[in-house]
Amino acid sequence: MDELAIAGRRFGSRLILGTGGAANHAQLADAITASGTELVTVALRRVDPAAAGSVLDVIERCGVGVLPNTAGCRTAEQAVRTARLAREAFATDWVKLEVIGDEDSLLPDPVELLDAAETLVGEGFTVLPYTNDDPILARRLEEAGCAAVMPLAAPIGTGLGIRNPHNLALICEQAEVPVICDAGIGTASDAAQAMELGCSAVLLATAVTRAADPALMARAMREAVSAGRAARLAGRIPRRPLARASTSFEGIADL
Amino acid sequence: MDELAIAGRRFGSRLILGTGGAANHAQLADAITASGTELVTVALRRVDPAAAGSVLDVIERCGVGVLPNTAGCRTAEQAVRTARLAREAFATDWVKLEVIGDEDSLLPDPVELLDAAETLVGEGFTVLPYTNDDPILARRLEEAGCAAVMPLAAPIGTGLGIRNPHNLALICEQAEVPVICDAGIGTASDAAQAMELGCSAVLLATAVTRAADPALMARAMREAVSAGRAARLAGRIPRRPLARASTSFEGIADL
Amino acid sequence: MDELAIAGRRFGSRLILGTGGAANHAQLADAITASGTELVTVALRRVDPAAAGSVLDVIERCGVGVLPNTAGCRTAEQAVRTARLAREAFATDWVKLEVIGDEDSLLPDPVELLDAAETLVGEGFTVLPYTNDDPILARRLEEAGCAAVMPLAAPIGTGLGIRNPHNLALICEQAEVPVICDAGIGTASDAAQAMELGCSAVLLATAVTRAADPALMARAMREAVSAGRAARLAGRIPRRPLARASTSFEGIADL
Amino acid sequence: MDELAIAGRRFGSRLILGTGGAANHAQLADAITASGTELVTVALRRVDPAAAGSVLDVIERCGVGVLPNTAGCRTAEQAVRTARLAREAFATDWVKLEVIGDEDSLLPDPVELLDAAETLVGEGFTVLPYTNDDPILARRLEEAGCAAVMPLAAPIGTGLGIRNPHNLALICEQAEVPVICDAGIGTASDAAQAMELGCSAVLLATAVTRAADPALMARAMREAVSAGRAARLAGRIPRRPLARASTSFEGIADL
Amino acid sequence: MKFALNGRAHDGPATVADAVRSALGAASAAASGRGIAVAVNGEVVPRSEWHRPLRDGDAVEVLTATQGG
Amino acid sequence: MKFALNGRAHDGPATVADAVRSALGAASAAASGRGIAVAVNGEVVPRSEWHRPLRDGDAVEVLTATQGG
Amino acid sequence: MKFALNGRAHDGPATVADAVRSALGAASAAASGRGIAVAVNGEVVPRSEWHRPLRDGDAVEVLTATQGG
Amino acid sequence: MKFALNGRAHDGPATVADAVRSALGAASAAASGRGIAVAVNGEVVPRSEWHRPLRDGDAVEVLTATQGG
Repeated sequence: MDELAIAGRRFGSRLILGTGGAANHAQLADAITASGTELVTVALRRVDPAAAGSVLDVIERCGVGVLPNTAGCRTAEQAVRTARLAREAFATDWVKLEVIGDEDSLLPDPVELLDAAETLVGEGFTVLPYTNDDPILARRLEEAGCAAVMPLAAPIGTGLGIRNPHNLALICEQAEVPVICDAGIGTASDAAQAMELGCSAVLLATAVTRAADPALMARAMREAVSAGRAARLAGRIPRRPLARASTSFEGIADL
Repeated sequence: MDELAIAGRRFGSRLILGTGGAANHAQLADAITASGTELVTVALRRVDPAAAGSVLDVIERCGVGVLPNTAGCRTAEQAVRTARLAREAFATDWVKLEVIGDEDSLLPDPVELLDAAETLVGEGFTVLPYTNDDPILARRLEEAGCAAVMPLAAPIGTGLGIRNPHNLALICEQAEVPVICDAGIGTASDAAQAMELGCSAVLLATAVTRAADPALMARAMREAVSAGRAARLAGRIPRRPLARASTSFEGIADL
Repeated sequence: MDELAIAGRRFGSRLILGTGGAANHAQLADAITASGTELVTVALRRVDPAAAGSVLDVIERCGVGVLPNTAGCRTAEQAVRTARLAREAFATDWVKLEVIGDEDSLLPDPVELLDAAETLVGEGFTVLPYTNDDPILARRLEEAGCAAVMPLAAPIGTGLGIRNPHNLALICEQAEVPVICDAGIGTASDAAQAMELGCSAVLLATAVTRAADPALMARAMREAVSAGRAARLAGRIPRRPLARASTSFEGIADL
Repeated sequence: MDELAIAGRRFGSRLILGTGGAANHAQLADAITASGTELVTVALRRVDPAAAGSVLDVIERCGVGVLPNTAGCRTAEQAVRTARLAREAFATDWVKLEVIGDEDSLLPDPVELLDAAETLVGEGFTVLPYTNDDPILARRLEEAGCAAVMPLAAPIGTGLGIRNPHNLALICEQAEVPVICDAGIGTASDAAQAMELGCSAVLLATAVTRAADPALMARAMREAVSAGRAARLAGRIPRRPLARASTSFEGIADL
Repeated sequence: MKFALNGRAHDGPATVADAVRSALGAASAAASGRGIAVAVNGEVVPRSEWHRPLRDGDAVEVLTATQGG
Repeated sequence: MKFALNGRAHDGPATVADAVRSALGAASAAASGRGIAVAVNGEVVPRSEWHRPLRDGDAVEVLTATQGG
Repeated sequence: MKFALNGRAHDGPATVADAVRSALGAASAAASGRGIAVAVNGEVVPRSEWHRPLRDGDAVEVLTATQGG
Repeated sequence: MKFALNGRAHDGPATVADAVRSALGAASAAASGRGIAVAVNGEVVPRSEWHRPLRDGDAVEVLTATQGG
């Protein structure tokens, strides 16, 4: 059985779903179910007395795990404090660590990110850092004790797909923790490609939650991740510049 | 139920498998089964008294349909004669029409191909032409009465994936018969992308039969075609140059 | 001296400029001069009594050659008749042969194009056919006696650059007449890439005539074509998946 | 006059040449001359009593400036010490700052690089850091007082060209110091593309020094950089999915 | 005394628990306080210490889960 | 008799040369007729035969160079 | 008389059926002749006409299915 | 006393200048010492201080320009 293991925890699904962007809780529940995911992300925000129900109810009903993120944090200190609050609120020491450099690109700040990762690992957190596609930073995060590294395909919400397959492949070759492609996935073939490059899993939100039909796209992503994983394991044919006949010319009739 | 219809015949699977390149009949049978295909191609060659069993036995056991091809033909006349012989041998008037321009690239000869298509349509054949990715030739083949058009992703057996997505998309937009991406697929994400571009089905052989694990790659292709189809129907998010937060900044804590 | 020879006529410049799209004759003259071209295309249209001056005056002042095209023709007959009229009007038997399949894509019709080429070669024309990027059609045009083949980079006026470098390279490898990349070039790097792939020259119009500063873009194209040609002849380094130090580690200090 | 200014120093050429990889001093001198560069890089290594002549002699003869690098350094401390030694040896406070994360990818270490840049800026160096294509790190280097940022196209010596044009464009949009594309360029069109994306200059070594004909490739790069710069300034046409006629249909004859 | 609760100024004596109640209002989570975390001046205050009185100038954040990517 | 000149209906007897003159009007090319080609019913009529009278129903095209890609 | 069978020269009088039998040899399809097609000089000979005698110089092709893409 | 010069062990009393001379040997740069920099234990030693005697265990690096990217 080809399971994914992160920090010793086993998952049958290699798709992690972000809950951001869903139009409502019903649509979110359908998407979670269709995706087959076992782990979804949530953010921590000020309580809203006017809020009708909590995303936690949806997650509980779907019977999936929760992965709090530190979305919106700009400094290591903010992210560390947010992670501590998330641990208190959700009784989990897992965190999707996000420390962004600016609000236009939402790209990670490598220095603050590494700093926060080191602190949180030291406090016993299971840290899954959202990082850029730099193989060196990925290794330093692994060396800092992160349970996985989560390089982006492209900036959050862009749907541009894998901008730099070469870097993603380098990261996968060298990593000894799971590599989870996080952010920038736009459609099913992007998710399949991430797995073919050697990723252990894919994390995506917008591609599903903002699709015209989120539940159908969720199913597409489930199949694509599974297809990409199988293709990786099956050993693809080499790319060749010239054609190679799939039908032999031997025994061809003289007509 | 999202079925594929070619010339009025309905298929639950959108994957057509070529049988060329399989190491042996057992491996072929496993791949056919794992792929979920309902239609496989065969070629016509001189009988070989030494042959141990026939590919037809495999196909029969798998309970799938047979699509004869005219692989190796260089002229319209050869291809037409081969199609007539295939009709006699397999009691089907369906034919994958292949007329190649040379044996290095195995690329179709547009003039001979169109000529053969017109003749065979006139003789009542159901013609599925293997063509290049030229939108004009695709339309002329459709106007000639072909039941589908089968543009290549890349030359046969190269595994290069979709060389020109722009042309493939143009063909899909204009065609009123099914567009089947034929040849050049290397891995699962290629097949998913073909479907996302608007293809109705994918035909591949080498990518599965010459993979290290043909049955596993066949499963990958089945899932990839299904994923790509679902993604197409689900309405993907637009590509945007700048990031868009999947987590709102609203209500963010001041930490 | 690295000259281009087409049908025995020698050119110092490997850039052919289309005159379509220029805002006015002054701008066109500046662009022609800045481009360093020795050959420009014109179309044949009904005389317009209201026309202020002729594009021929511009061409004469710039001292460059004229290459009539058959733009807008949909059938071989129209194209052949247009070529004959162009020969009468401009006293040249050179023609850029264009036979389009539809007016949305402006893509060539392979069958009509080949038919027209055969007729015109038979009538002693020097035929430069605008074709798609199909290596087989390119070879058939060469076999028909065309003086060059002019595959597109992308559809006319799209500025998408080279959609299928693989096909363009195949055409260049096999052709024994000059290969001129015609249509679809958007910017300088596209033109350089066409030459690096093995093209003997580049033909473009829109990229220069509709640029914000046509004369400056014309200069850019002149330099890009020259750069791409030189890079091709200079023998580029191989692409390698892993890094290779340009600075030796030998003798590095222990600091 | 379109000059490049770095830290107030003006350059007519936008090409910086690395001297690594040249087979001998004569070949290097020819390449420097053909490239038109005004600035070349050198490394600092232990003196070799057996060395026949110094690269400094070549540089002096060519009358170009020298830019010492810190190639091979793995830590901020090594790089800072190397820069100080270079200042002593070459009487220049300019330094190409290179701090690599490992010797396979030769990719920069973001944390050590930023640390070294801050120290050297504090000591009055004019710091030109070789960095990855992360827009956040580029901005932090600029904020640290670097005189330019030098993001890579691809890993050193790979010749893969621009792996992530999207990131390079983001860096160029936001930077207020010159952006110099450094490393990974393979051929002329790569250099032109870097300039079209908004880079102020290109730094390359291997692409020229290891080409079959270094001097010819150097000329190609000079023209390509100039072409790309002009194309950027000239305002390229937009990319459009559908064709746009460069020849009007108006007044077309009825033939 | 004054304190800030989720960015808004509040007045008068209060414990952390008071602040949580006032922040939650009618919110569904109110009952259990499930999925809630509290920070005072950036540091977590575990449920076991919610009886703690706030000090003048304290900044209280009462947070819970929202959809996030 | 009737003939079409560059798509427009014309009347009365005329030679090819007449048609050319009427098509060119004031156009600069008029003088020399340089860069001009004429087709009657799709076939080229060389300058040497412009004296030829048109026949009823003839379609005359008088063409010259325009900007083109 | 001489004829070619799948590219090899053969001798002596024969019908199409004879040729098929000799081509098939021990091949599994032999029994049924299932999945077999025959061309003489490029044209299909339906099973119903296999009794037809071959003529001198005939080129006979006996074909069946093989793996193909 | 012992010191390391460009990674090799050396013996006996010496100044920085001695070390430089021995490192340069016949190298062309010798004359001027142009384009040379010296570090002792990682720190630059400016030319003006080359007269300085080395201490036991010093690591001396005598560096110059080489081709580099």
